[in-house]
Amino acid sequence: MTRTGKIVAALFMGIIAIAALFPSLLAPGSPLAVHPADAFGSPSLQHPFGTDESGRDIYTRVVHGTADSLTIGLAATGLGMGIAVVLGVITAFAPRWLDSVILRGLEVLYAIPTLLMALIIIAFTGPGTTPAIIAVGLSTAPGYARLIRTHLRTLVNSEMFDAATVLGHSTWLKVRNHLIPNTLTTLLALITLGIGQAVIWASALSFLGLGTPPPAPEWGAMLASGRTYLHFAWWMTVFPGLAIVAVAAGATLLGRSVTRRSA
Amino acid sequence: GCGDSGSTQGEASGEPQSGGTLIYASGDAEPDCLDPHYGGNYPQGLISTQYLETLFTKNEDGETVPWLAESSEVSQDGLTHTITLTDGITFHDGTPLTSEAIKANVEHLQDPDTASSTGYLAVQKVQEVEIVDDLTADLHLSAPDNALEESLSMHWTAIQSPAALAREVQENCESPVGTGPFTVDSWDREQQINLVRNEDYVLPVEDSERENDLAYLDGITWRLIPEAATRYAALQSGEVHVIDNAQPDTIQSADNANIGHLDSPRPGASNRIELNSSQAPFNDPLVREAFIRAVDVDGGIQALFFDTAPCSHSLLSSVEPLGYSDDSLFYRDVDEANDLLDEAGWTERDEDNVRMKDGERLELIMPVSTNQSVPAEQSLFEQFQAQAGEVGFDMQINLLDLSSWYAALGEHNYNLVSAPYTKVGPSVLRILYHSSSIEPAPSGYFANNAQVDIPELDEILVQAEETTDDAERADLYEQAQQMVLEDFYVLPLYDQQNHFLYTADVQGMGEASAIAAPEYYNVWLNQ
Amino acid sequence: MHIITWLARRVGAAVLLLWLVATAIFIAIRFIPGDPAEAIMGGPGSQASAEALEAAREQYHLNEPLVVQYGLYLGQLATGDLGTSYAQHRPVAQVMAEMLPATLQLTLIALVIAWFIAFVMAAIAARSSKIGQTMGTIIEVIAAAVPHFWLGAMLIIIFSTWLGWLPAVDTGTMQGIILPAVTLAIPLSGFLAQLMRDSLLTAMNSPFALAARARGASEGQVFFRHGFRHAALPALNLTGWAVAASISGAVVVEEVFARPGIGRSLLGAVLSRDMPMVTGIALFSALIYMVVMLVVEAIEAFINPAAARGGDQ
Amino acid sequence: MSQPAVEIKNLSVTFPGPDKSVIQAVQNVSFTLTPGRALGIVGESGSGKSVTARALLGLTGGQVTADVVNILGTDARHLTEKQWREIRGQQVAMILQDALNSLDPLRPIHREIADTLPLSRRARKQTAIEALYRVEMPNPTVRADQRSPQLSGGMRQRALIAQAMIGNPCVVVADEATTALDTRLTRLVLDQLNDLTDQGIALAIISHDLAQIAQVADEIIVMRNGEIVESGPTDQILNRPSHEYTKQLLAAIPAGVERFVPLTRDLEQPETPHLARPEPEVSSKRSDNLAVQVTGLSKAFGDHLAVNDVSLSIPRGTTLGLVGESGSGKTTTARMILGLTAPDTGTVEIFGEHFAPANESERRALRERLGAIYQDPLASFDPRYSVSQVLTNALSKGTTSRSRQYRERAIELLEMVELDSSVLGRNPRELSGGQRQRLAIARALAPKPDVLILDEPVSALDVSVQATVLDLLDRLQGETGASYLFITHDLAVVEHMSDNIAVMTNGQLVEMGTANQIINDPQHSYTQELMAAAPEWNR
Ligand SMILES: Nc1ncnc2c1ncn2[C@@H]1O[C@H](COP(=O)(O)OP(=O)(O)OP(=O)(O)O)[C@@H](O)[C@H]1O
Ligand SMILES: Nc1ncnc2c1ncn2[C@@H]1O[C@H](COP(=O)(O)OP(=O)(O)OP(=O)(O)O)[C@@H](O)[C@H]1O
Ligand SMILES: [Mg+2]
Ligand SMILES: [Mg+2]
Repeated sequence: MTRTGKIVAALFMGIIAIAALFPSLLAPGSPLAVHPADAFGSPSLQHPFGTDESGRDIYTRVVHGTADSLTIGLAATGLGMGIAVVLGVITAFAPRWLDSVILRGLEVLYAIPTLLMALIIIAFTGPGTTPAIIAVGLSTAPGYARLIRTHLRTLVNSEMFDAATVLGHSTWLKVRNHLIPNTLTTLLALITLGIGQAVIWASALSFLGLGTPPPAPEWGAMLASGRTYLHFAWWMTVFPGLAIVAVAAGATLLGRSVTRRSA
Repeated sequence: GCGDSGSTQGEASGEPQSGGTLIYASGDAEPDCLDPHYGGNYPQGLISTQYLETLFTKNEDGETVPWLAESSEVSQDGLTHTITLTDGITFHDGTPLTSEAIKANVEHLQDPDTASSTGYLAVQKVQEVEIVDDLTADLHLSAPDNALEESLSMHWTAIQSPAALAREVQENCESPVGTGPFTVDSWDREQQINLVRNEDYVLPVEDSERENDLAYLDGITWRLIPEAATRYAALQSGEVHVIDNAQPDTIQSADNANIGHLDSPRPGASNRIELNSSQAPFNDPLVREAFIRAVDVDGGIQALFFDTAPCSHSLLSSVEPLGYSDDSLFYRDVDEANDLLDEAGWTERDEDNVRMKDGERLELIMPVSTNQSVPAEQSLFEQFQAQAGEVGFDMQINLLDLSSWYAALGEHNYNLVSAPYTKVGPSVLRILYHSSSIEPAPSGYFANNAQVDIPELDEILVQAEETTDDAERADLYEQAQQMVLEDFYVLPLYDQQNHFLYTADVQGMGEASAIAAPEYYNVWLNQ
Repeated sequence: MHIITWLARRVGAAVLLLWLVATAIFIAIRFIPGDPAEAIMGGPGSQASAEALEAAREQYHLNEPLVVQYGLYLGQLATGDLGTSYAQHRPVAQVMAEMLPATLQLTLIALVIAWFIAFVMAAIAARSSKIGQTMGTIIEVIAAAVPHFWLGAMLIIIFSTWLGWLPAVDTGTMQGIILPAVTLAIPLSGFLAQLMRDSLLTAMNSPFALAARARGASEGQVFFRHGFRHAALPALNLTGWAVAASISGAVVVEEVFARPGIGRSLLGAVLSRDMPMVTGIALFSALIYMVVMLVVEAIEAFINPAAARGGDQ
Repeated sequence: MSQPAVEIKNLSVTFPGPDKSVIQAVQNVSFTLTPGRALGIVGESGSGKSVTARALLGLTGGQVTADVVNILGTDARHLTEKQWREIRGQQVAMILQDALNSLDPLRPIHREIADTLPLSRRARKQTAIEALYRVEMPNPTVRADQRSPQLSGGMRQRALIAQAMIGNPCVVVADEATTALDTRLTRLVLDQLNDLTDQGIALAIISHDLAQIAQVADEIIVMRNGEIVESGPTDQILNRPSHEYTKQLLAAIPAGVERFVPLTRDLEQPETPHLARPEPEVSSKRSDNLAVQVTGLSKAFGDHLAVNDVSLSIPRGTTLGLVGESGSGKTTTARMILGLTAPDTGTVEIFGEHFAPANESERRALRERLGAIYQDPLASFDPRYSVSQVLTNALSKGTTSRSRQYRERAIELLEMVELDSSVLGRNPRELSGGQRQRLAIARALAPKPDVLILDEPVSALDVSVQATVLDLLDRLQGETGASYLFITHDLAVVEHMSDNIAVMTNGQLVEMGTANQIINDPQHSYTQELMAAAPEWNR
């Protein structure tokens, strides 16, 4: 990436961080305050992203929604990654038979498409924010677990590990010195790459009416309500959608640069 | 103030042409069953209007008139209705329409296996159907029911071939057999229901303008396009001819786009929020009134519905002649709302600024059925949520699918609910506000969601239904409505919206059945 | 390895996998809250009578011990019987037979489009300047970051409402499938292009590409004879995943474009807790996944027979 | 002398470097290629040999300037891409440096060989098979349909030669055509290159190994840092080198150099002192005199027996050279000795103590006495570690990698391997190949091991760097008295480094004896074949 590219990326991530942590700095208003009289205002100086059907300021809602959407993405990725790490470590170090049992199991889960699995999980839990997190987390776990397992296997069979063995280092030392740190960068990359996708999946669930319910300013939910007025108030759909794209793309770029650096 | 409804009725231009298949795009959930006896919701009514016919119907003046019936007579005591059928009508399966069919249909509705809810309530008082001759039947009632003919004008009680009704429930659901101008040809699940013209159709009444009795259209493709925006896009690009559940914003812009609009408000109850008076906090009329004072109904409706839905201050639809409206009861006044809540003892506040009383928070739960509530309405509820919050209510909206929504109501786990109810005539008031309606019907549904339980009201409602004097009937219903409105059991919103948009080549739109479902018998395509 | 033994082994593995999926789903369904009989009768709202519930239990063998139920269930599956939908009261297999062609058509067309877009994007990016490459990366990443439902809505408004070029809903003509397929394809193409471009670049800078140039091959020849194959391999490897992802996407796309298909059936089934339907669709997509993996392996073996025989020795 | 086929005068090639700098890869290089004669280009890695060669095909990818670039009568300084394509393959052909990767692994080799010929599909394949036949590819009709991963290194190299020859070029450039090959294959390829000159082709042959070049080239130019330092007839360069650098290159060749004679010696001094020969202290316990004793080791991968009943021993303080063709099981044997691969049968003893098969925890005490060095040291370093962290980690027995406590010891280790302490802060990736190998050796020395297992430690290095590493190993053995197991496929290296030599083929140890015995009097037929293929190198 070029120098300016990096600056732009850093600036962008900074804005997202502020939006997530201190939304009021960027948008002082309340994301929930309704003003029926101002409904369906097109973008203007006062409302840069326009207003929605209840006269709420979309800019304010998009900014305040960052935390909601990111939290869901983070929590889901964290959950998926947590499960994946446990499974990945077990399969990487377990005896062959256990490895192949878990591997088969993972393949089973992998064979079921992500959203399908999320929907099945929601069939159990019912809709809502937490179920959406669980659903996205669980359904992304098998993919991560496979990646982590391969990664760990490669590390364990690497010449780096052999060299440490020859130097007489115990298994724990090898794990501490080489395995964990080298896996962390990979995990970090996976997590940043995963958050973007998790945000998309979670918003897809909200969009289908199975995730975060309105009036919370979650982006997927905003999109779902905006789409009703697509022909009349395009701004209600365009801006939350752009926010999702921006965050998902930003996270992916970040993840890629992490991968590049560690490679 | 509320705006007026703007409705551009289609005007036929030129001579009607035969031919062409009309493509209809419905935003409703796909019916489980095409036989409207089963369950009995509005989407079933909408589609079955095309292939089933009722004994009675409503004319342009809102009067109930015979349709498949040629005439009817009520005994002096009001306990026997004698119905005579029009001669020469056959079902799609070729069997003739006889009085046997009336008996079979009423029994079908009353059979618990049919799982009827709407139709079941409509014929609740019919004890026995006695066949007098081929075309005449006597309906013996347990109590007088001056709404029976209105009830029998609804498609949930439409007459189907007895032979067809004898089949398996599932089979009847897929291919109901009636007498209407179209027949059900096939059903591609989740995609469309194909209706074709009934080539043997006999119009039960005289119509001098028609050369023959057949519909102009070759058929109707009843497509399912749940997404409002997609549906409208399809209409705009001419891929479909008619859409239902038109969104307010699209109705408003339809005029410029050379698109016709049919506003056909449903009869029966208005769309309203019912306040569950059986449990705290709405067992206190002060709190009910406070809620009504807190929310801005007019402003919200105006913004969200673009003047396509006039505000209602009545329990009944504006198409019901006996509806009673009281504008003085419904207005927003936040100060008054606060005073009322103070007076009711909800004086403390917690850290979220929610009012408290004796350690209880002022919480309101509102289950909303995503299947029955259009997005604009959900937005309206969201606004109420924010506005009620300002005076110290903690109002939670739970978006639920239909079955969970029924379950929530069944468990009495709600303080507010909006449950549409369509029925022809003011007798809907007994279904909605008589204390016996707190008991669930066999299908599990109970209609008195406000849980109004006033013996005096019960008496008035029963009397109103049994009287044979029209003036008395009107007076009794007005009293009943006043009682419910003045005690703030209900927050009326607007008529049950029923908007249709259609492309310029659709001619002859405008006729509707008693339940306000558009009819396509006289519709033709200008190709 | 002999082709027959290869096929036998793969099919054996696939059957094993299907059995595992089926078992997992069977176990999962026992954990679902609520009474399955009630779901059969139309959910808790239906307030079905005790007799009706009992009849439903009888009909669906819900009274048998778990082991027996499991046996019955596997037996049914083995004969291709996926059970009866709770909500539609029709055989699940029949429902799927109706829905599957539409979804497969959508997915396959989308896959082809995605491959095409990805390849063109990768080819342009791989051959352009540094700035061009950065732009390429950004376009790919953005394409991969676009949610289907939003993209679908945007495409409808642009191509259907504003320009009026393409229908918003399926009209039964090929035109009707363009927007849904493109909606499904674009995010996928973003992923594929990222993958393809890396291997395309590696291949175009590899010694064998240099060797080809040294023997007089033109850039175009190098590109098609070497670059393309090497770029296709990793993307091909991902096809199993891509098909699975397309089915995920189909849930949303079918909803947005009002297309019938298993995605929309699934959504309906989940909303109405129609477990046999959910089971059937899950099993079916697992089956599709495995068939695709089999085909992919065969194609890979065709492109790269050495790898299929167990890598370089 | 006949008309030159190629004439180059003052060729310079530059590449854009980081931060707008310029890399001067080749500077003022002039030479001519004559039909029927071979020009050798030698020089260390990065000296610009390959770039010079690629300039003959217009494929440098950099900025080229020259006074004269005359290729078969064409002034090639301002050719368009299209005109270049007519030269490539038809008039000037090139055998690329990286033989293992110069054939597309996804395409059958007959396509790779003949796809630019303007013939029908069938005719192209037929021509390709004929070309393969001419380069003595075994079973050419079958091989033609295979892809490069199915071919051995030697076969790939021959396929590349066939590819170069198929357009009947007048000029052939062979860039490191033998580097990846073992002795026998090297011989074969060199013979085939010799055939080319006999056919009247003008040949340029590039290598960092003067010994190989000498067998083919009529003239030699020596390059360093992109410039020619010396040029002349082969005989003159080999026997009367005038430039110091050429002399160093010559000296670096281990062939025929006695044990413990440094390869990096100063040629001006006629008598270079031998390095100190270690005095193996003889222990009273007999078994203790054997640093390593291996009995009956076997290992199968699937149904392939990679190592079959190998027994060998390394007396204390000596070096055992292990040679054998690729895939003969050398590495597998070494890994079993190191306890990294569990043997199917057999035992390993280190200084008389049981080492394998055993639990890792049981043998950890013995680990200190055993070290290992591989062909690719980079893969054995943690990518996140700096040089200092690599060493600290080894010194602290893995307990830490950052403590400053070990800094002094680390610098000591670096000094032992003749590395400057300034590299401490760098990442091994930023070191040159020779430096990396030194770092690997330094790390292996951290626990002061008595036995070092060296698996092809110099195969990836060019001759001059190889010389410094070999000298370093010799010196360390003198200082520490360590025993080496030295695995290589290069006979010259093994001869120079070993006291004893073991020969492996097909997983079996076929012969073991003193270096002298094996080289001068091989008994086993495979060893004899191996020795016969070795290039004679007389100085
Ligand atoms: N495409 C390129 N871009 C930048 N620098 C290059 C490029 N190609 C070669 N160089 C540089 O030019 C110099 C000469 O490289 P060249 O490949 O000719 O060396 P060589 O003598 O062939 O070495 P070796 O023996 O390792 O093959 C090196 O410093 C190398 O880094
Ligand atoms: N982990 C493994 N799994 C399967 N086969 C293996 C494995 N390691 C080595 N082999 C096989 O065992 C045989 C011996 O391999 P080994 O690496 O020991 O040979 P080598 O003599 O070191 O060859 P080279 O000179 O190419 O390094 C080869 O045929 C190789 O393919
Ligand atoms: Mg080179
Ligand atoms: Mg080896």
